Amino acid sequence: MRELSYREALNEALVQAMDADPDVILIGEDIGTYGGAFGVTRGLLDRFGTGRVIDTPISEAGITGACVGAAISGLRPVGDMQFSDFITLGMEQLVLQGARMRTMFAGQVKVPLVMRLPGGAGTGAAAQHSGSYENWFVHVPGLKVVMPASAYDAKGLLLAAIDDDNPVIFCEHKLLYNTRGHVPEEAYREPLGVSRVWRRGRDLTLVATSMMVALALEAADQLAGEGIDVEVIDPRTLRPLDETPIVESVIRTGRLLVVHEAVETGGFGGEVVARVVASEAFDYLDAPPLRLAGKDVPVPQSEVLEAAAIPQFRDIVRDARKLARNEV
Amino acid sequence: MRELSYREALNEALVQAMDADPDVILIGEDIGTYGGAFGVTRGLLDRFGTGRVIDTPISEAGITGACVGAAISGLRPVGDMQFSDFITLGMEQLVLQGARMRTMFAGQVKVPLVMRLPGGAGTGAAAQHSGSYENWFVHVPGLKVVMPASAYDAKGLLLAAIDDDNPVIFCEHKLLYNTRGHVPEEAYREPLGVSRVWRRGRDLTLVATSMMVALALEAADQLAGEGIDVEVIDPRTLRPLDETPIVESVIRTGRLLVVHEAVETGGFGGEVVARVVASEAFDYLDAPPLRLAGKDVPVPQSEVLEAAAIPQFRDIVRDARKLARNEV
Amino acid sequence: MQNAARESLPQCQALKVLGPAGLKASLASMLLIRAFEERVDQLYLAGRTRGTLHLSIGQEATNVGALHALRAGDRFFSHHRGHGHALAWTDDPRRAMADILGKSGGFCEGFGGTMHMADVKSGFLGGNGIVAGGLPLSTGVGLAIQLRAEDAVCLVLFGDGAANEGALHEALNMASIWQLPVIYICENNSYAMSTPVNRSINVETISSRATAYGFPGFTIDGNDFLEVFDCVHAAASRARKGGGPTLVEALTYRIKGHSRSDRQAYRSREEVRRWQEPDRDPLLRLEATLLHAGIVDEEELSAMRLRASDRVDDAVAWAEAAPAPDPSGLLDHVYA
Amino acid sequence: MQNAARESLPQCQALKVLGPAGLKASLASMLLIRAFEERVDQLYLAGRTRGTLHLSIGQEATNVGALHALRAGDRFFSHHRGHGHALAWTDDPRRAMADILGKSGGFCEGFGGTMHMADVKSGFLGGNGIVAGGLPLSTGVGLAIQLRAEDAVCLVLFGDGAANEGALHEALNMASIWQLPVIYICENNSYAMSTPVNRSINVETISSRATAYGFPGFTIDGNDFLEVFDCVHAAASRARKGGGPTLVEALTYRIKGHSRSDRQAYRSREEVRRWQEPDRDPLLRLEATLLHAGIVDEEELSAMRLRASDRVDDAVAWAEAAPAPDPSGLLDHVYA
Ligand SMILES: Cc1ncc(C[n+]2csc(CCOP(=O)(O)OP(=O)(O)O)c2C)c(N)n1
Ligand SMILES: Cc1ncc(C[n+]2csc(CCOP(=O)(O)OP(=O)(O)O)c2C)c(N)n1
Ligand SMILES: [Mg+2]
Ligand SMILES: [Mg+2]
Repeated sequence: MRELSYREALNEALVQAMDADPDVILIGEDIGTYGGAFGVTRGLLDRFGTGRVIDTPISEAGITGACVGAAISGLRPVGDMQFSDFITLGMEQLVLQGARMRTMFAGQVKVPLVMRLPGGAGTGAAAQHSGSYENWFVHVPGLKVVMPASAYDAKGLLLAAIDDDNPVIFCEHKLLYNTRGHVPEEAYREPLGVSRVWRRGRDLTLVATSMMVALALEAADQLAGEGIDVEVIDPRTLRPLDETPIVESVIRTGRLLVVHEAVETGGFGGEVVARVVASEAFDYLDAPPLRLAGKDVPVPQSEVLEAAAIPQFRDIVRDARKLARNEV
Repeated sequence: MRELSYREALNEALVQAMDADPDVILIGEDIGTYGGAFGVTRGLLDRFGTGRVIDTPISEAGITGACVGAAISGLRPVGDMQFSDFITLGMEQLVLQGARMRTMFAGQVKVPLVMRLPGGAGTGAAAQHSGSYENWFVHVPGLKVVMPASAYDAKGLLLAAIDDDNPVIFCEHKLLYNTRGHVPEEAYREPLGVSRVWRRGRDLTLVATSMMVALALEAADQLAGEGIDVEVIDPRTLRPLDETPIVESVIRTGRLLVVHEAVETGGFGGEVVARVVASEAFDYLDAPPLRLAGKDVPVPQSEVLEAAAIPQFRDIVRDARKLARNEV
Repeated sequence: MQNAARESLPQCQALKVLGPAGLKASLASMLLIRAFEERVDQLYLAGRTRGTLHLSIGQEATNVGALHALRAGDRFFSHHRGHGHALAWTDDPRRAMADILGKSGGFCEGFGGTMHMADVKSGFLGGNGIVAGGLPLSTGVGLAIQLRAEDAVCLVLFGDGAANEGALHEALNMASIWQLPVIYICENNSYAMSTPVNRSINVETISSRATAYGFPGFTIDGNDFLEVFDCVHAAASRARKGGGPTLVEALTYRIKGHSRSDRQAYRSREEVRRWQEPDRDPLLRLEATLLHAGIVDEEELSAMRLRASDRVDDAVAWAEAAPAPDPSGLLDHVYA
Repeated sequence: MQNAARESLPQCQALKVLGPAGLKASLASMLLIRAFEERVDQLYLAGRTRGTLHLSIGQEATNVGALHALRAGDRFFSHHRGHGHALAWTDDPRRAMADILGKSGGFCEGFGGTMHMADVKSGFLGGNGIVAGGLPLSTGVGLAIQLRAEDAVCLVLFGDGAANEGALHEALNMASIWQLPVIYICENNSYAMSTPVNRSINVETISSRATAYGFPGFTIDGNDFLEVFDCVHAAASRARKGGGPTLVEALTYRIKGHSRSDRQAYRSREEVRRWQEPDRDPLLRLEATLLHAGIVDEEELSAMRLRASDRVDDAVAWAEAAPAPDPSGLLDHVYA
């Protein structure tokens, strides 16, 4: 089985999408010669030229607007925000224009764009280069939000996101770029709006996103050794959220732990918990549904502080164990 | 008892804060001669002059940055975003600078600013002038988020927000400006981080914010006639959230309904539900905790569509009744 | 500002391009806008509109001059004060009125209202509630036109106040380095809400900003239809040939208050009156020019005025008869 | 660029203001920055740093020239490439090194790291991870200085790439209409990451943008300490007298890669080498000038170089001995 890194998988998805459809173009800072801040667009300038791999000035509102404008003109732009944090400069174009235009104009336009947001902490990049903003976008009707946790999903979901006729926020994680996994050569799609059940289990449902999926799976392994059988589900698409497998799982396990890196307060975990407790799973709950998430602090730079701010493997094990043992 | 409108209450708070402290200044578009888009700053230019009531060009990032820069210089700026939606242009300065600077610099600065966001739908202002973004800010450590629902709270909370040494997002609602209520003359403070229990009840806990508080109280009146006794709680400060009264209430009622105008998905309701179910109230829940919120659509302009998008009195009555009668 | 064009009509590009019939159509469009906006103002005062309203009265020469200088296949973005643009482009007062009254059958079916009319198929890419919101969008449209080597341009309209948004800077710079076929029209109507233009910028002209990006900028008499048309037409021709962007600052005046809530404490009635005199009012000026050139006579003019008012009557009747939007379609357009 | 200053030192404001001792201190600061940055580069290569790194090597004349032209009470904002600014202002390599190594005892105690050093009490209002992020902030500081009628200025440094952010436009416009005491220093080091400046702007100079806002802009040799000092000093004097803002574009060059991940495919080694020659390297140029003027001799220079390197050794040893931040303090600074 062929293995690729998450970075290479994304790169291959872009190549295949661009090969197949001349309307797919890339817009962003340093995506040409430099190959993107994280190397995702390496080689694309040589292959597709400056007409389709468009290096921009440092103008994030301009980049976002260029993507929206190109999208309503029939192109399928893939924007590169370099770091997720910089979308704070493009929120107006993304949210007030890109996400709303179709409704405001009663369906006269489609806005098929993908905005790639390399996010997350763990690299010592400090408070302005480590953000996880996915729940802001989950809160915006008109957007879709995708967050792949593996090389396989990175490729399949990116291809599906580019196919989609709506603005899709594509949340990558910096620490995942070097992770490797099986990635088929063909241009397969993983449909948006379908959760992935990574592992079946009877005792506890662990919903995790992005970087937290691998840690959750490791935690599940360790807990299996302690006789605790953990089911791990990755929504992959946060909006629209495929909640059915989560609800079904909680009906079986009676216990829910949601883990994400973004800070807890006001985060996506609240959405998952609220949906589950409002569902038929409510009657099956054996313990309070819990969240484990980033501490409520801007991400610090140094290693010890950063690690203390972000959920770690041992934190997941601890919380899952407690929950499974009714110690909460 | 003296009555003022919510608008007048805010205006009086600004006057009293500015009278008491020369460091309090106002920065925003058309806040001088025009008196602010909603009349909140009327008369302040005449009273305090152009040095303290600073009309700006249409430059929301500039306004936000000016507030942050002034705040770290020892002033206490109160920014006016004219419409909440325009903060999408100032997110970088607000979130990446204003909210994080203190932590990044290990406590070397204080950032005592208030950003007033007139928000909400109901006036036919359409998708770019009707937004409720409070949960974005709830998701940002370093910010506080305040959302007054009455004239009394508008004044007391604004004075407390101006006193606060942190950046405070102050969410006003356009439809509340003309609502009237008792407002004492003295410069009283309502502390941030304290929920208000508007009404006691045994059967159901209704948590509501902003415009929804008045509707919730009306609904409670109506339901009282049907023998359903509703407790109505307004968090007033969404971050930090004073959850204790909510948890205690749910322990008594066993039922929770959270109502807000912002769209449901990814919204503040999820946070409230997640906190309650993670608390000791979990064991007392007699029914699934529910949310009632804005529909997942950009706010439409015309009356019928807009009304269909935003929770109405009858929706609150319906959902609360169902919940109280175990019909969910 | 004098009516220089009056004497020089024969030299005008407008006459060559539009011909006498076209010029009359442009005047008819301006008359329609004026009549439409005056009616909308009355409807507002009668409590029959909802939400905000920004009227184009006084700016008709820029509205029509800029848009009639385009041709089929071109695109444009309007802004919050966009009724005039919608009418100049679509000549469809019924649909515009339906939008304003929140009815079905308009451009945006009750979703958008006054600020969000759009007729995308025809190239009208919509109004905007966000000051300068169309500027970054036009970069993307310009890019698309360029990448597909289309023989088209994208025009974007914005106000003097919008010129102070960061979006302007980013858009103008990108258009310049990529030589995009975009035409920027700043409708400098002397105020942004209550802020006079000289309190928000510290230079003589907004058009001079173009030079900071390396492309041409012009300040013109925005109440002179012919001057607006010629300037925009020339900019469009240049852009079609790969000559890149142009910034046009059209000096004009907003006769009505900024929006519903405006008490107009920031200006004098006298100032407003001066802009309504025959040497400044854009309608009176184009009428005089066309009369002088023998392209219309007084009788025809009266008929045209009557027709504008009739069409507005019809539009109101039509829109009032139109059904309200059906709330069951609330979620129909959120996703494609 | 030639070493014009070498001959004209006697006329320089720098000599008058700083005196010979001050000039030596400035040279010492530049030597310290160079030695410090070279050591940081080695530490990075040895895997002893974490996160990104942006080195100031080649830009020392601008770093020191701009900041030594300020005085106590003034404030400034640095940016992502800010080690040089931190050292020029605080002369405290220990704390800077502690920040870079993620230790306690630095400016930001393990919270900020390389991009977020700050020493607020002294007027150093911090680095910034966001390109152009300091520009809007400087408006607020300028306002505060003006409202309190303080005898101070605010200086904000940014790169050539930052000049294309909308934030620049809004900040420069607001400073101009309010005549704020703010000095904008664009360190034009020829590239923004991989983007050469002529691919991101379509005009000759970035300083020309100032004219679009109505205040002076200058393009100067940013590798000539004396020219930088004099220009910034004059701008500061003007600002103190209520003369408003100034934009200074200092032409310089980034000798090292943009950051850790840079393969530098966008430029030739030859180009880099040319900027290291004696007629361009900012250290060699100031050394030559001071030697020529008899302000230092070779022996003293050697001692100064040694001292710079010793201080860096000391800083590394000190920072390495410092404790890691205590995670129990994680939430200490979120709220005041
Ligand atoms: C980003 C943003 N800021 C502020 C507003 C509120 N607003 C609407 S129109 C307007 C004035 C616009 O002035 P100008 O650009 O000159 O256009 P005019 O109204 O004069 O036609 C303002 C401040 C807005 N809609 N969007
Ligand atoms: C808003 C924002 N966009 C992009 C980046 C990523 N980035 C960091 S430095 C840099 C280049 C900056 O170029 P310039 O302003 O010329 O400064 P230099 O690095 O050359 O000193 C970029 C693109 C960022 N930090 N912030
Ligand atoms: Mg205007
Ligand atoms: Mg640079």
